[in-house]
Amino acid sequence: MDKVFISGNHCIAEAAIRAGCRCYFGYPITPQNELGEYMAANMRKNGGIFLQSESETAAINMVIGAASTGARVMTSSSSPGVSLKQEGLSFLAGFEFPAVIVNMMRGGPGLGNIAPAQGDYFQSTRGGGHGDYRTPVLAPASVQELADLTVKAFDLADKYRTPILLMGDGMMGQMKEPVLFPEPVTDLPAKPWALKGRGDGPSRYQASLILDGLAMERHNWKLVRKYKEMAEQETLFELYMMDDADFAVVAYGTTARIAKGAIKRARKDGLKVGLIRPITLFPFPDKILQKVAQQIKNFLVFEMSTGQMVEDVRLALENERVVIDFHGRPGGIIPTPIEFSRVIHRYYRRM
Amino acid sequence: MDKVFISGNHCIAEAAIRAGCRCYFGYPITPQNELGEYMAANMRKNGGIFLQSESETAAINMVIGAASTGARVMTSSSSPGVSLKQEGLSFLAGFEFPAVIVNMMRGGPGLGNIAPAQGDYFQSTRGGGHGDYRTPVLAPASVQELADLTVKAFDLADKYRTPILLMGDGMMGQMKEPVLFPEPVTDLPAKPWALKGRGDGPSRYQASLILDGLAMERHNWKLVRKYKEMAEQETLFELYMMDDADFAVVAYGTTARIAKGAIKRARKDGLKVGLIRPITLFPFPDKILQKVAQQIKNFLVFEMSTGQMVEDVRLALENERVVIDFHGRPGGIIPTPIEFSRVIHRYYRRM
Amino acid sequence: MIVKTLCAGSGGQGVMTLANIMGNAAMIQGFHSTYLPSYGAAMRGGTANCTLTIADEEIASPVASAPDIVVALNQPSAVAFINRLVSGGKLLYNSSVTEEIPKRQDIETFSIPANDLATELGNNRSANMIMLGAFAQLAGVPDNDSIFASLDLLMGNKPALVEISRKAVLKGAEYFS
Amino acid sequence: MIVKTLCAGSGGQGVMTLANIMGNAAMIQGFHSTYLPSYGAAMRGGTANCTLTIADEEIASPVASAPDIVVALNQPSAVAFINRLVSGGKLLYNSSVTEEIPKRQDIETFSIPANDLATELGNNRSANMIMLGAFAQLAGVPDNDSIFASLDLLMGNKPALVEISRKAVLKGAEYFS
Amino acid sequence: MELINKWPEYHKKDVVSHYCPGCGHGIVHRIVAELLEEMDLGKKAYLVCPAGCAVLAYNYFDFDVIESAHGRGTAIATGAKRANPNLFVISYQGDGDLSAIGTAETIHSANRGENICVIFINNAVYGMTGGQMAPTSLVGQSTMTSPAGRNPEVDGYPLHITDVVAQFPGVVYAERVSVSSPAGVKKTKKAIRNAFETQQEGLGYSIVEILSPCPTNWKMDPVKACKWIDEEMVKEYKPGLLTDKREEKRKEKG
Amino acid sequence: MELINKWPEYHKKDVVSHYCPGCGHGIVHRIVAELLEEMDLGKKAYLVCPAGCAVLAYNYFDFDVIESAHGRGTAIATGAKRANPNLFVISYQGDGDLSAIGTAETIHSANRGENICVIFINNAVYGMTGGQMAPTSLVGQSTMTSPAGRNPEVDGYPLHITDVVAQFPGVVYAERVSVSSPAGVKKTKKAIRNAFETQQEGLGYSIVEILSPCPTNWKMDPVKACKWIDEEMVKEYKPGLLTDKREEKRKEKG
Amino acid sequence: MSKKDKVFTVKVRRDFCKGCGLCIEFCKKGVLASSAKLNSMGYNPAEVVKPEACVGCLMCTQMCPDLAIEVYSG
Amino acid sequence: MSKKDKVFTVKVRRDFCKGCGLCIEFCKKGVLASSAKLNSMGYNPAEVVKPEACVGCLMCTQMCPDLAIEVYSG
Ligand SMILES: Cc1ncc(C[n+]2csc(CCOP(=O)(O)OP(=O)(O)O)c2C)c(N)n1
Ligand SMILES: Cc1ncc(C[n+]2csc(CCOP(=O)(O)OP(=O)(O)O)c2C)c(N)n1
Ligand code: SF4
Ligand code: SF4
Ligand code: SF4
Ligand code: SF4
Ligand code: SF4
Ligand code: SF4
Ligand SMILES: [Mg+2]
Ligand SMILES: [Mg+2]
Repeated sequence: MDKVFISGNHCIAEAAIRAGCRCYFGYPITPQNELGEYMAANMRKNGGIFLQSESETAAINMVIGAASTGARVMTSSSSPGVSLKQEGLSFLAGFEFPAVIVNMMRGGPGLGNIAPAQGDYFQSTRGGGHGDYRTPVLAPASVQELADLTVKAFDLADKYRTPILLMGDGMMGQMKEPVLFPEPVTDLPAKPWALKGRGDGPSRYQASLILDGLAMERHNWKLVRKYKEMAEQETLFELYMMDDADFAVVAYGTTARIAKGAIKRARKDGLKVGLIRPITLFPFPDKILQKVAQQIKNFLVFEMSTGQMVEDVRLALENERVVIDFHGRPGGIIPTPIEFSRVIHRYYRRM
Repeated sequence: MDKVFISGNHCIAEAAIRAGCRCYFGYPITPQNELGEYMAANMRKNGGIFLQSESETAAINMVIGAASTGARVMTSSSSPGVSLKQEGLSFLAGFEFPAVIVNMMRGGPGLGNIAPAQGDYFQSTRGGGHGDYRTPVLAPASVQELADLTVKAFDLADKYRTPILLMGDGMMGQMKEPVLFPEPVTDLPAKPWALKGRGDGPSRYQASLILDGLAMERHNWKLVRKYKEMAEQETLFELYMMDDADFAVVAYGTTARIAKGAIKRARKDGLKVGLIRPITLFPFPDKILQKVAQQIKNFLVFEMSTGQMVEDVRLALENERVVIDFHGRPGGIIPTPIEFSRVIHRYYRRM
Repeated sequence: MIVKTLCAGSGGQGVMTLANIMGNAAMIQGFHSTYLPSYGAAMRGGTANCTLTIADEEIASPVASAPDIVVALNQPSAVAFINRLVSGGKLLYNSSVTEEIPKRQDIETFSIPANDLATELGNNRSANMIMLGAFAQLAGVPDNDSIFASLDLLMGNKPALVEISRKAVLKGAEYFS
Repeated sequence: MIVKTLCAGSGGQGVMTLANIMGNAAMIQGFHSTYLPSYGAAMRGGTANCTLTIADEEIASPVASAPDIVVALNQPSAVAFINRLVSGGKLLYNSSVTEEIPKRQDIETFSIPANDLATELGNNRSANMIMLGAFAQLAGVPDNDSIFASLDLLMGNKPALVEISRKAVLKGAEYFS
Repeated sequence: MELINKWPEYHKKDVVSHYCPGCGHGIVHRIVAELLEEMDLGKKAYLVCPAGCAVLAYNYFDFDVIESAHGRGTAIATGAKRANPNLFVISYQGDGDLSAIGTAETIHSANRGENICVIFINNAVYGMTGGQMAPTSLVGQSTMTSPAGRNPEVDGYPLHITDVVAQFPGVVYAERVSVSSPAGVKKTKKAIRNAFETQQEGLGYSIVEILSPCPTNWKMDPVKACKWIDEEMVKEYKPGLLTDKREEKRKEKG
Repeated sequence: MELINKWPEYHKKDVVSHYCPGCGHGIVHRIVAELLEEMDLGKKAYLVCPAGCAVLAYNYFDFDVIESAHGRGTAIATGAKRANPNLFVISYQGDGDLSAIGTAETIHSANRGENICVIFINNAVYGMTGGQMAPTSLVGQSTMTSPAGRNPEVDGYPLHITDVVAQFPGVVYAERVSVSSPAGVKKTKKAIRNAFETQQEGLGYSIVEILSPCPTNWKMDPVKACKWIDEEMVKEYKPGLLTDKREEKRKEKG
Repeated sequence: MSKKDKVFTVKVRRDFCKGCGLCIEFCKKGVLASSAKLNSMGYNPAEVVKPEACVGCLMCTQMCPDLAIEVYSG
Repeated sequence: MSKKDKVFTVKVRRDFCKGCGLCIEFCKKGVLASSAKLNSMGYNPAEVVKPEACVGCLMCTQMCPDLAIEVYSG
């Protein structure tokens, strides 16, 4: 297969179909409309299911229904719409159903705007829904990675029986880049737990209601163990120019790209700066930060928010004697590499 | 006024009415049904508004409508219902509308159960809705405090123009205790920003849509400043037996009460244990923890969850050389003072 | 002083009323008191129970995993909760509707034919108040004045009911002592 | 090498198509390329613009706060974006529909009567392809083979359109050089 | 001696339900189980049980069951049926669930003509949460949240949601019945059978609204509760066929 | 020389709207502003504008306006009107907003008979998000999410939500009109006037559904779009009065 | 089925009966009545008081929400 | 109002007109037409081509979504 010059939104849709996604349920919202539109154009003609639901709330519950039967299923939305899915996300986690949920973030709170932002980090990584659960979060930084992580999201969802959030933003969704798509998946994992009618076997049920406190508690700790296992096995990150760095920027998604541009500039000025880019936001790549902190004592977190991931960086480095600075541009402002490099200079000098 | 032996749910309702709450919109859900029922019995006959909405989503939007006109307004729910309000909460924060939202938490995720739990800490303190906002959270630990903090919630909401979360759990809502109610508020603050029809003045509008990125960013930082100011001015906590303590338990709400019982037991055994009880969960009482950490190096966090507030404790103490342990009972299990005191012994010995 | 009591009975027996009156009375007498009903999704209708704690100091947990006293208004309640009693605890049960209770050596048991006494009083429905009178004796708190004040507070609009209840309380106390 | 271009025009002028073909062509030639349309809630219909970046290294930000080149398919676009150009940058505009452009001393301007040339070719609608041909010359990338391959890829199902477009591209390139 | 009322295969035996004495849910459960057996549908049945008193229905039904978030039954049913059309999909819902919080899902699944069956238990009250007013509560009905009786001026009139969806072209079968008498039970079974046939033949959406006693929250004994249905509730909610487009749809399908 | 078409006081002057050329929203805005002036309601008017193309309506209206989360207009309107009955409350909503995500709020505010006016812009498409299928899209209508045309088999039939709510006792006035011709505009104004009167007199809920051109997403020029309404859309959505219970309610109120 | 010459036997599954009384109400033959003795759940279950009157009409089983009645022919 | 003996003057607020053409279509008197020259927003606005034909019927203003037409009597 050749590379394709494709937008992020279309790319996710295409990658999902190649990953064996058979059902898509969604409701329009900018800046991710093209994802649903691609599904509308391509799902049905290949025997798949595309359904524009009456709301995001309905969509996530359709996802629950489809997931319960064992199908690979996706929904997508953007910030306000994802808020409406929080109850459903909590149910998916409670049911332990695999599903992929895409959030192309926009500026908020409220209606906010449709520009790229990273203000939903807390909601995504801490569980915006109720109860003791977390949602693993993948945060790609290029259209190619959108493709790769979409496929990975389906695999992880099935492997760990959990909803997975794929997080981008307006820019990631709209921009086109060359992408090499993986071949369509042919073998999908068996799901013996899926409801397919009892047939000749015993009847089964799927419930997130667990009236007995002790049983509920066991379930909660089981989820925690699952997340711990994912933390061991599935944490992803990228290191960029870190080999000889004495100062580390931490950024994800769109911000990480801009940070790379800034680092290139700063390097030209002789600053030994590198980037740690978390790719999984939950589980957060604590270990690499801790490892880096053995050498490097200065960290600078960039986010398109007022400061959310920075808490995870602080938590990761709580036992290290390091300085953690933060620079945020919330509300849909896309900062420039020049701006970031200036900030790097400022904090670098203070080191 | 004499003391009244009253349940937590009724107490909140009565205190709200005394605080000048004129409108209540809500949807039934255990374990907080009695709150709405009290409102149903008492609002209308005093010219107030009680309306059982068609859903939690509708309720929070009715709250937005009423709040926009300047009325003191409340809604209440429990975990799954609060998840459905997340979009609305984000809007309230964006609009900067005052309102009081009660969450009597239950076990989760999903339908979970209706027993007391503290699994919604992240959702409440980190903003379960989308975008860059936070919701101040009050966490009472007795029925008397439910009354006092309900009144305080309305005052803070108006003062800072923000939604305020009042967080209890099934136990807090169901239990009765003696309460001395404050006198009904008569003077309510003026709200010049409220929409009351333009009259002879210029027209106004209230919008959370801020298409211009720079304006949205300014708005986001404004919210941050507001939260910082609240952190300076409004942080609440209780210290219990801390004077001579060399070991500190940190717990809130129901868990804090149980911790007190445990501490009493441990004290009998000669352990010098005390309790730090955050009353505002956001803003979190960082400073007192940091102050205590000058003397005490061992902290033990109790939660009825798999570990959520413990992150705030770790963040507060990131620069201190202290040991932070955690003991959690999620899923609706109410731990006993005996159990907690055993845990205290265990960690105390290790000290 | 802290007394934790678990009160249980079937839906219509007025067990929650009993505990509520006691909780109020304790408050009136100046004690700390907490009342925690059990509530559940699992069983509609059926039995009801609640925990009442009376103390002269701040009450930590309103839950009683090991109550000092169990007040059982019917047989199923006695059976269900006798094993929850702390060692050395006391079971007060309604012998009018209880045939047999499980044996437990390390507790004291007290029986009172509450329904029969209520019938004697000419009011079948006040068996719970008979139990209340006995229970207050057993617990040592609250005093009768506070209980009567509590009755006035909660049933003040029904003087006849207050009257009957007072009598039943006294009868229960008397039978007990 | 990295070239950031802002392409702008009115809705129907095909400015997005132009940039998309260029982005594809750059990819085909082995460059890194990113294309970022502006999208907005504020103005329905009206003008459209996008940023195209072509580079021989990984592209950090697909945004161009200070583009190297502005390609303006109509006057309002030229007016709106000339000030965004980096100092030393280049403005390529469609002189068929542009009467006057603001003055700026530190940039180079290039005009091309795209609509007129398109009319000469007998196809009014290919003004954007004329611009594309000129733009590729100005940018130095991508090469014609890649552009033609890109046309094949994107319009392959409409051979007539490919033919016309090829001609327009060549005409634009020719006029430019 | 031969047992005439054979135990329905798809109903678990020797479990005592959590329902109150005289609750209509139990009657409807039995009917559903009987029909799945009689129509040989139990092996591929997939029932969505609601947040509501029937939340534990999976403890009684002996075929595959999933539990729904409050009000989302038909969304889950839609997802399941679309993903796996071989399933026989039933959404079992209460009046609060279906006609309050789930209104949008109800209206749109019906309007799309999803090929699912909806069993709608109308007991004019929120049973599970202790007797609050439902959209279906009668005018003047006193509930925990309408202590002075439902007042249409502020609370609105009873909502006839089944009549609403019956008008949609995609709704092939809709009937209102009651389980307040043996005759009602018989009609209920007939109606659910028709609804099941509708899905079985792939004709589209079907809904059966069942007036069902909630003695506990109506504060009546079960016999009185049945009388109240027959004397009061039917005045507002007239039992009867609301639509039957099966013939038409069969013709369309050829 | 005297200006005949006086500038409506409650419409901001010298602002260019963000609407596309020929968009019906602009026509309806003008009518609303005119009526608020003619009926002397502008000073106490409170309009909820939706997430939808009309999201920026506060830039054009010169009276108090609040913006709604997508679909929640009537919930906000309910809250505002109940909290302050002196306000004259209008919920302005698109078809996606009112009949998809906002279905539950629409149905229940109508069923409660809230004393508010709903202006329902039916353009058979999601305008703001770029032309996806709406519940009101016509059978066969090609949109961004029904590229092969709306297929009732899978997408359902067009939803007639105004007809649904018109049946509720609390809905006092409901009419469907169009702004595709001067005659239609005149009728629209009349209908909105009646709706406004309904609230003014405290009679209850009123709704005016307006068939409104969206040339951009229909991919037609504005004149063609108006024709399409008059020739195609009206076949599915027949203009006319759907209910008028004003006299009845006036009598009730005495 | 309800021919008078046939004999029917009715049994109440005592510990599954919640004593709702619906079977008693709807058995027009007076076969069933409420037992004075509580069952294990604490309810007064239905009991058969006029076994010979049963005509096998199944009105009782139709109405029983708890599948607590068995009717046998013979 | 539309009596023929009255005189009406029509003005198009050129820079507020989006050239939708609705006024042109619905003016049955042919008063308006599309201007060949773009306005500041880049649209071809409506312009008055037969001023004398105007009968003041206000069909144009009724249809104009952008309040871009003014009709004067006299
Ligand atoms: C989001 C959410 N809101 C509220 C609830 C609480 N709740 C559970 S069931 C129910 C209503 C039950 O009434 P109905 O649907 O009529 O069923 P019934 O119990 O009467 O059979 C409510 C409000 C919930 N579980 N989830
Ligand atoms: C929760 C949420 N979901 C989705 C959106 C995106 N959205 C904004 S407007 C709209 C639909 C607009 O269509 P309609 O209501 O018909 O109004 P129109 O633009 O056609 O006037 C959508 C889906 C949103 N803002 N919020
Ligand atoms: S509360 Fe009502 S609906 Fe629920 S189980 Fe009891 S009788 Fe049945
Ligand atoms: S997209 Fe349609 S509805 Fe929206 S402004 Fe343009 S024409 Fe109007
Ligand atoms: S089968 Fe008929 S006659 Fe026999 S007990 Fe039952 S209801 Fe009575
Ligand atoms: S109907 Fe069933 S549960 Fe009710 S009394 Fe008769 S046997 Fe018992
Ligand atoms: S007022 Fe009538 S005649 Fe005059 S321009 Fe307008 S539409 Fe034409
Ligand atoms: S109707 Fe208005 S906007 Fe449209 S062409 Fe005429 S004047 Fe211009
Ligand atoms: Mg119900
Ligand atoms: Mg629309």
